[in-house]
Amino acid sequence: MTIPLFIVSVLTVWMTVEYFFPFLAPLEPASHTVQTFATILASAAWGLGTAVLCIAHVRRIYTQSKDPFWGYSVFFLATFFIMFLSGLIQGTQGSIFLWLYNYIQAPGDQALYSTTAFYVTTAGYRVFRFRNLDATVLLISGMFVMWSVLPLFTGPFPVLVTIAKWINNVPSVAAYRGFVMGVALGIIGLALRVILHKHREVLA
Amino acid sequence: MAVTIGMIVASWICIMLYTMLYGDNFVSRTAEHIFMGVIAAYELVINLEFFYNKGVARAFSPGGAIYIIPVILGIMIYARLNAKTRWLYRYPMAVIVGAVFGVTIRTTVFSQILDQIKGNLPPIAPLVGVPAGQLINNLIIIFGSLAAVVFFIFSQEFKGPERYVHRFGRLVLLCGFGATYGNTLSYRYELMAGTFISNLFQPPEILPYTFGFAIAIAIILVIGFKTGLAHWE
Amino acid sequence: MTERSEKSFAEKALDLDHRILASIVFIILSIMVLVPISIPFPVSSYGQQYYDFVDSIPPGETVGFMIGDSPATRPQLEPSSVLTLKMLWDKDCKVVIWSDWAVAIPIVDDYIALAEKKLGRTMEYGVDYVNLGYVAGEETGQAAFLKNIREVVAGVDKYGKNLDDLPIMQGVNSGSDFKYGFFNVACECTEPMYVRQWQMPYGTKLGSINCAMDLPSITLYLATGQLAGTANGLLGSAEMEYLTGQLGLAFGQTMAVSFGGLYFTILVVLGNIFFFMTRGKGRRD
Amino acid sequence: MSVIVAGRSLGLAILVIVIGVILYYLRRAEAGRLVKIRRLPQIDVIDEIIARCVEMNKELWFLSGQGTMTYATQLPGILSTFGILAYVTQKCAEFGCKIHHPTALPIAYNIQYEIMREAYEMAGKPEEFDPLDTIIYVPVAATRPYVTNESWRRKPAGGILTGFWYHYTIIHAEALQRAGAMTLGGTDTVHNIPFMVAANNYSMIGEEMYAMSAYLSKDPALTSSLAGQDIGKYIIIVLTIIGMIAAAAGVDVLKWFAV
Repeated sequence: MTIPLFIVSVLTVWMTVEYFFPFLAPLEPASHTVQTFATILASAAWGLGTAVLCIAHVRRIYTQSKDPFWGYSVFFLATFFIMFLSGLIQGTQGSIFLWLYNYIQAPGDQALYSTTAFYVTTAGYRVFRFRNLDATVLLISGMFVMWSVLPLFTGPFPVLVTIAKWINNVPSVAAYRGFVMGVALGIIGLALRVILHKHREVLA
Repeated sequence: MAVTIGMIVASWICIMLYTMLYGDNFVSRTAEHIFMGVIAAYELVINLEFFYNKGVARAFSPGGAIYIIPVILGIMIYARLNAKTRWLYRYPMAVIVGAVFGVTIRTTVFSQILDQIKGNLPPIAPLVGVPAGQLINNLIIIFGSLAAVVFFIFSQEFKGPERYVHRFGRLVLLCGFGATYGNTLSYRYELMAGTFISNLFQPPEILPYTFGFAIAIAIILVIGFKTGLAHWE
Repeated sequence: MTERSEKSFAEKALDLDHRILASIVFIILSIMVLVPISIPFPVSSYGQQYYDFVDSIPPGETVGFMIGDSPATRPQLEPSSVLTLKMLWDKDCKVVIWSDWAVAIPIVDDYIALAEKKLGRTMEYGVDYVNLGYVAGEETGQAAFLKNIREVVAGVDKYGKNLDDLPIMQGVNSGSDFKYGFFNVACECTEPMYVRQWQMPYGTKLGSINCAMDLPSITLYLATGQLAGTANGLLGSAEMEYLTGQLGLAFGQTMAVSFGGLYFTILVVLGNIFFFMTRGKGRRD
Repeated sequence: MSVIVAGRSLGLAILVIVIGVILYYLRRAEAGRLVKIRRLPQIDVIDEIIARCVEMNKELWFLSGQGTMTYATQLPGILSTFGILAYVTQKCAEFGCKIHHPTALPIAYNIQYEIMREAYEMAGKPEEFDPLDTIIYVPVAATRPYVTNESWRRKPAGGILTGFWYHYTIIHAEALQRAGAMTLGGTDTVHNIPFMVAANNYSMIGEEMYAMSAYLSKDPALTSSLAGQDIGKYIIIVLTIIGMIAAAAGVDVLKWFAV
């Protein structure tokens, strides 16, 4: 555990410091090579989550009695392996691979994400209440901004564009500016905690 | 021909997924798992291709011997799947995490802190020699952003008059998030309209198949629910 | 909530089945998509600003273009991306394309084909544009890529051609070689990442093609000039179509979305009226 | 050749000051003097939710969002759930409230499992920790149907949503609300904060969630880094006000940033 944490600290400090001091410029090619390594590793790391997911589905099938929905995992694994094998055999320009992408993945992606529109609609009826001042401010400013991007409202009432432009350019800039500065400081704090080995769970 | 079949399949996948809105059922679950299987494999294949082309292939080409290091580290990531070899996984993760924090904080401090302070100062937000309306707007931006910063100060109790600053900060933040809310709402409907246009109703010659399938699914679901093979929620 | 034998009208209304609400959305949007109507609307300042930014790029410039679209967001971002490519190629600009997201890769080829169709001529690969393919690694990947393109992509493009053989890549090897850049991000909230890894170190003027929901989180970068323009979701696409005179996909969608928004507004108002009616009677906890 | 790249001195100064202050507070905290963090009102909300669950003899649901721990941008949100999870689990164990935590985080599952097991041990009731129900791993494709169905069936009286959230926010929050739960939601993904605020009874905005985690865990590193970041915020405020006054007096403030 100690050596990997040490690697994290060295890399973070090195890459941060080289940005500020010109005399460290000779080390720059080396640091760039490490960044390239990290890029290649990130692509490899993608498989880990997928592997965990597949194992979870295999386990669901294996222990059928505990989970009433194990049957669906068969569909998951079947399509997973069809897609995976077509990609491996034909490559990413292969006809089966692209067909599956265009006619299963793309519409699935669109349909799945667009269902949130229905959920938002029903939530609008049942949960979005003017409960208190906070929710009221949020809902009212939200409504004005929503109307401003819809031609049905801005056509007859061009003033909505002006109001929404003010909301977008004045209070929203102020809010996000404060928020972003806080978040940036938070990232610095997190990086420091990682450098100081206070967040061992990062590598757990 | 393959294209037309594809379009019909695409519209069917959409209909199957949309049935989830009418109660959770076997049709939508099947479609969801099929979709998740395809997307998981797709992302895996693309990333493996990147890993192979930029790592493995390069390591065995002339002058690229150094790239054997990320290849070995990349394989070590999968040691996490076994409890005994889990410790090996920490080395590649250390490189990923270290590099990410290194490249992030060095520029964050400029683009997310200093440039934002600059945004509160002239010439971007001048206070002298501007019309009254703009002066008020600039004052709102400056003091609003400072109040939002104050809202996120946690080591200080807000008991005296400064609690009004704190409260003002929260209202400014909520007004800003309200803008996100409004935009996100329209974005959700945009997603739906886009799905309808690109999958369900285009081109017109697939419409009979789309509606036919929708009716078939409706019948299957009703039979399923009536016979007790499936249940609403 | 206590069980009561008789419910007031408001309570009954609040218990309305969500399937009915969802069906109405479905019907409204279907009708509006099948029978599109259009209403003239004012162009927002963002649309004009973005158009002016693309218009201001000098002819012959080498431009970086990151396409990170996804199938879900494609209907809203496609028009602005394709029209931007067309405007760039109209001016004989050279476009270097890459993706930061795996799902965007087949979309890139479609965009290029669509832009060529709008343009009415075929662009020459390696001279007018180059596709460097997928760059993994999120922030690290983009930072490394923009610092030394050849090292990260192993000196080859998506199709395995050597970059040094392509005329467009002569003298282009880092973010600073692009004076102008565009990024198309599909709601991954990665705009700040491009601001800090591309605009900040290399001073590139960046235009953002993003979903509507990301607009408030980037207006602050527009205010400080860290971003030069934004094509804001579907509205941005519709405005680009309007400003370039190429009405199409986006324009038809905007009205459907409008009626969705109208329906939502009515529901929120009704929901709140019923909610306060029941609360006024003290029947809810 | 200058020692520091031109235009980057001020940034370096801010980095050094913030890091220095955090290190100072950390040293103090390790010597036993923990920095005081403001008590957030949402902590009472957690207690209220747990009390409600105990009273109604129903479960509390803890949802920790999505995301992967291999992405740095998603890390802060995921890490901040750990402190809150530990506190909530321990309180639930103490008061005899059943907690259910379906997690969709593949890599964090092991950590969360250990946190919950330890929390039950700390409360002195290790036998009540049910490894098959207190925390379960639900793969991403199965999360949505699982939460909507099971919450409707089991009718939890309370729900706590924290961590890194995507578009599932509204679906899960609404599912819990409809099941009759009182919910507290917090996230740091900007486009989902409004939905957390609008759809939940109580909410935590962005950094409030980190602060909550620090306050509840009493971890010296977390609290001192919060305190150090606060100094950074004071610097921002002071710099802005000085800059404003100087600019009004006719000084070219942009020169300061070009050092």
